[in-house]
Amino acid sequence: MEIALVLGFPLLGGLLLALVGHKRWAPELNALMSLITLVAAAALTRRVITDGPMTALEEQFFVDPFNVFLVALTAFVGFTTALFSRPYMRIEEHHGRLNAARLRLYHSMYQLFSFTMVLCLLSNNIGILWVAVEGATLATVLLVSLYRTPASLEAAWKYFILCSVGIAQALFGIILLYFAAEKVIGPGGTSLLWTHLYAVRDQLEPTVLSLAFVFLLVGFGTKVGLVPLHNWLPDAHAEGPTPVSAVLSGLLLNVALYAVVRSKVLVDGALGRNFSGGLMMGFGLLSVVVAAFFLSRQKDIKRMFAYSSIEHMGIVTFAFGMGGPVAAFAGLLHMTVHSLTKSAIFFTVGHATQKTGTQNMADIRGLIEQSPAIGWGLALGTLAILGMPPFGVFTSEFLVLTTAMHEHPWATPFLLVALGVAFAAIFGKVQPMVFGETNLRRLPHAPALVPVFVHLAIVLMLGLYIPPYLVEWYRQAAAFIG
Amino acid sequence: MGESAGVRDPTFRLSCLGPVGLRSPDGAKLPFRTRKQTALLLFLARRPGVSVPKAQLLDLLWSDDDEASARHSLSQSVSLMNKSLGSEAIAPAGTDQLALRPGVVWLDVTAFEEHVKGGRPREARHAAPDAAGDHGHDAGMMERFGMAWLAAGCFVLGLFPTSFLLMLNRVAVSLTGQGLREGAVQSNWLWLVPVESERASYSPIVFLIVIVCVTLLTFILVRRFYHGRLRYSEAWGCGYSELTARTQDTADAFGQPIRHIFGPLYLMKRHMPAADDPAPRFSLKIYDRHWYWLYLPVARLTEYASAKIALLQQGRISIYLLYSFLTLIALLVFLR
Amino acid sequence: MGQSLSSQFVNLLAAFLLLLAFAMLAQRRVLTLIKLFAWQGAALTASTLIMAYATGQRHLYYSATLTLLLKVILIPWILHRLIDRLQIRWDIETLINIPATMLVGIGLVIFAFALATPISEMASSLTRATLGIAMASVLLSFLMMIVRRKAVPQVIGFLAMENSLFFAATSATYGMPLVVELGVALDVLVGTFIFGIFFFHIRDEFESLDIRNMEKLKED
Amino acid sequence: MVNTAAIAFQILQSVFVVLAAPLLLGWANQCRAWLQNRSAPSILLPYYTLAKLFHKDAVIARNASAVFRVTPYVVFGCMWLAAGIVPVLATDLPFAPAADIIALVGVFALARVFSALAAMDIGTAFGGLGARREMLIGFLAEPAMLMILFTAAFISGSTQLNTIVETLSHREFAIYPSLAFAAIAFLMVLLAENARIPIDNPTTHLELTMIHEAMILEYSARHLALIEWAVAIKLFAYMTIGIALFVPWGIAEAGNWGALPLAFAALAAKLALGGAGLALLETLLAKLRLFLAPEFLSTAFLLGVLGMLTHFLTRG
Repeated sequence: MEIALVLGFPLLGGLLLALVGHKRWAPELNALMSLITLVAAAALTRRVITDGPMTALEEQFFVDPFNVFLVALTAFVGFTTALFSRPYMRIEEHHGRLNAARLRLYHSMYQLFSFTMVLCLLSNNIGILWVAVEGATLATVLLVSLYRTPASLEAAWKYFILCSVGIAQALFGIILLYFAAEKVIGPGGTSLLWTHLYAVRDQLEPTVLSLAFVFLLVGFGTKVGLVPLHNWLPDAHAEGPTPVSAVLSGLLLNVALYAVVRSKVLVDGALGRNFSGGLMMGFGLLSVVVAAFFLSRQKDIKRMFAYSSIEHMGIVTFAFGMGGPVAAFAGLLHMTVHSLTKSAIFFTVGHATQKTGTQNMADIRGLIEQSPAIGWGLALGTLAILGMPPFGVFTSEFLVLTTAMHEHPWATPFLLVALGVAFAAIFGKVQPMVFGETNLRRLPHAPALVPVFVHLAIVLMLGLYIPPYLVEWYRQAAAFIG
Repeated sequence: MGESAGVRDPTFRLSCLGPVGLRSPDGAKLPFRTRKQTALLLFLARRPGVSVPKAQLLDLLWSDDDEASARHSLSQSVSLMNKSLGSEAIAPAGTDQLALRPGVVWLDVTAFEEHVKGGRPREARHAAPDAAGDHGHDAGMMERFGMAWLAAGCFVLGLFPTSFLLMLNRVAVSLTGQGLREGAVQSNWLWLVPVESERASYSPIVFLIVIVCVTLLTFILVRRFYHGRLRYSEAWGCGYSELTARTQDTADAFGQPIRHIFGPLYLMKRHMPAADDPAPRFSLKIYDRHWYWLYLPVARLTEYASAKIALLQQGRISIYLLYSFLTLIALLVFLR
Repeated sequence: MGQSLSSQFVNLLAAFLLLLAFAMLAQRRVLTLIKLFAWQGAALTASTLIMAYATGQRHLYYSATLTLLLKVILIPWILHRLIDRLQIRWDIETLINIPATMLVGIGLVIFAFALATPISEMASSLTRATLGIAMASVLLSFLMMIVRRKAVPQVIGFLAMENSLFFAATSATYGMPLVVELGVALDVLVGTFIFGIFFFHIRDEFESLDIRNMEKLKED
Repeated sequence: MVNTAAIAFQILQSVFVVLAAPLLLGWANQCRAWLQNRSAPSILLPYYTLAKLFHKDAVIARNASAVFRVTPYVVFGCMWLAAGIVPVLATDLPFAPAADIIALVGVFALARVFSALAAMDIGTAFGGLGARREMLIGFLAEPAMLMILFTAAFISGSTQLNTIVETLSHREFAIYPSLAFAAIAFLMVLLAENARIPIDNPTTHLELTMIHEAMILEYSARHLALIEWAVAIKLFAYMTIGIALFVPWGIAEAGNWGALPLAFAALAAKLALGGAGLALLETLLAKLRLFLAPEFLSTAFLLGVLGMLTHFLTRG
């Protein structure tokens, strides 16, 4: 029931917003739909917490602690982003960068995007998951190219080609998976269902599965933005509208990673040895280090934070690659805090860029004087994403580091160096933007900064105290993964 | 008056900022026979017209000779001086005293002081806290609080170290499984006994109390046996009375001797003004050596690395596709 | 007996697909490229039908029809319309010259076969070699996407890759569940439309569909 | 262990030290005068000076703050406390456990800090100059002092001055090379800490050379008297520390009245020698330039470390 609501409302919203066109109240409707989705997701979460995992619609959908927490997160960030994009898009319109048609496209695509996200997470069928991921790509491609500037078109084109090709590899992986599963389960729909696959995972053919995992990793890894498959990510983040950057970083990457992790669990079960874990650790580490060194050269603020997303995804991938309950726990926590923090940062960045009319960091100065809320938001968000205690990012990174130190000591120097370089780079660039002299003009619409501080507050809370049920929930998910 | 003396001719020009030297009115350099002679002339030239007791001079310059020989050498050098400076430049004044006739010798130090005094109005402005051009202000309430509560924390920790130590001990035990020795258990809030009382013990409270008591006792005794009479006056300052913003002591100045010792550890660029510099300025720049041989290399290394890594992102979609392609192939090869 | 016959047919078609892939890799003219793509679709349909007939799985018929409609008729037609509207009849320049590409392609095929043999050994379905061939043609299409300089051929390469995947799905296994195939087909269709829209935008912005124009976004 | 007799001893010793300190100073000056064949002042001269100063009216600068006025009392108090800790006449004083040698060094440091603050309080050039020089000497002398004390502490296995003295005095005579090193180092530190030649010259007021005098330039009358007295006590305390560390024989047990006269005699003899020795040194040595002081003190530090090392070596 809740599943139907969670899936139905974004879809409905998307169609509705596409049909009615851009009315004055379209942003509100957008936010409202997201709100309903959030409420439904909350209900679903409660349900799962009380009743435990469940499946629905002859097992086409299923919910377990792992994906329900991502669903809740997705719904939440989706809602806050909708709130943020309300004034943001109005201001863009006011600046004449967008017209009614584009806004119509934006709103409907926004809803469809969140629909695909939720579908990915809830679907029990790998094929459907693939379809949803591809759908998400299509939706976001349109969103990225919303401004129709040469730059945005180029970014969207790269995003489209790279991700479609990557996803195609993933499809091949899925076919191989199906090929292997067929032997055990027999032909028919059920042999693509996660639940059934898990049930028989130790009977699946190892060679096929390892091959399949390579394809799946390359495929979904492209969407996660793992180096060296990451090249689309900075462009897409930098050139799309900021709310899109926020959801890309906050949701899409998580969901892609979710797919990778699910396949990892499956393959590990089949192979016995930690083949997939090694691959993921390698990719994660590479991403962390490379992204960290990219950071120090950035001039465009959104681009910089895009690279930071790569870095953090690398950390999470590394954590899941290490496996074990603690690492998995850390990975889940880091997923949560990263998507909250990063989207919060993008909110503030969005308004900052609107104020200054540029994304060039050299031209953004003295935010804290002009609009203390934005300035503080950016400063705190940056500190949080850099893993300053007491924010939640610190907790998760600390867990990851300690586990790595304990189980894979060779990896810790790389992680530490990368984190250090990232810190120096980002902090050195953000500090003058927040402080320093400036002369800025007022925005035509009051910026929406409540989401920023809500996010940061939650991240802070997670850093100081994780509610027991949340812990329990992470534990179950971690137990399932590790 | 040094200035006026400077312009009036004929005067001998004596300079002691930089190398000490004496020039006759026509600019010829006059040699000093002995260093004591130099000292004597400088001493007198510093206070022209002031009659100085010979005893003081003797004590200053010939303190380790006996009376007679000292007096003899003094008179000798005075006469030598007068030879070069013209007769009666240094004349006996009053009972057993000497004085240098004003306007005979122009001393650069005196002239410099005149310049400084000439700038007095500005000095006064500097000195006045509320005047314009004075940006310094005392620490605000919050700043003081910030410092105060830290200080208070140190104080409390110092007074009751044992309680904190025992707390920490628990942590140590929980981590390493071994904490303080048995003897330490004797230590309570009053006594700090790290090992055992024969080895070492310390009681901050008693310590503080005793110091305070003794101090008070001293105070009371002094008041009791003597008196508390007190008079206020200008700071004596060993004759130096210019208490202005210019003369304030800076932390930099305070650290100077220590800095001098550890000088090699720092990179110090000192600029000394020349003796005849019209606008003399002293400047000292201190750099951190580590900055150059530790931090900058690291920064450059990072820059280099990121420059190399940036080659990954050259904007050509074919190349990007190639990356994913090669990754795929590499993984498949690795798989086999 | 019929099984073996049909399996021979399927293997034949597989070989044909591989040939087509090479042809596309070598092809210089856009229109021919589209024709080849349509042919690929046709071969796919045929093999699907044979599989359906051989295994008697109903949903394979659906997917065959789907393939026919989508990949033999609709998408080629769309592409034709596009290049008519965009007036792009030029020859395709490649980044690497054709023979070199071919050599690389052959290497890929060998690699793919080597990779697929152990799996094909255990393939219970009546088509052993097909998996390797499918993988080979996937890699070939990938290669094609890499070496093409214009937007349209890249997209065709992507669609060809999709075809190979379909072939893998239908021949190596008994076809994916129908719902999945529908979803994939939908994605491909929508994707093609979006690609079409993009062609116009790109043409408007860059006065050409040469993707070499789109190298502004990079680290400097 | 805390009984009335012991407490009596404690009080007795403290008072005795405070009263006797100027005598030592006078004696040292007298010896120096003799050695420099000048006509020697009375040995009681310091007392006269103190009395004279106490009777005068204190004059302090208008901009002097409370720190300036409190300092003399604090400094005096610190020195008095030190006099209470060091086992001059007797060991096992009831107050001794409250502070070991490290705390003792701390007391001297406290006094130094206060006098430096007071020196800078007025804001005259000489105050600051004196303060920074004093601090320079202090931060060089303290580690050396600690090294010396640790050497002794290692031998007796305790940082309690009492225990040290007992172990050193109540065992059969033995040569400690480590103690020899420590003794020389201690001598150097003593000279430096008490503003004696070659580090500082207590008798002159030459701008360029003076350290301690520069700090107390602004003081007069009873404040000055207290400081001078404190200086005397400091010298006395250092002397007695030296005695306690290196020639502790003949010291009495707290509460043991019988041993007291002997202890007195021994102490008087040792101090007389010490004062004479100090005078001799001051006559022989020449005042060092300020920036040679670090070399002097680092030598002391080096010797202290050497002492400790030799202790470990000889102990095997």
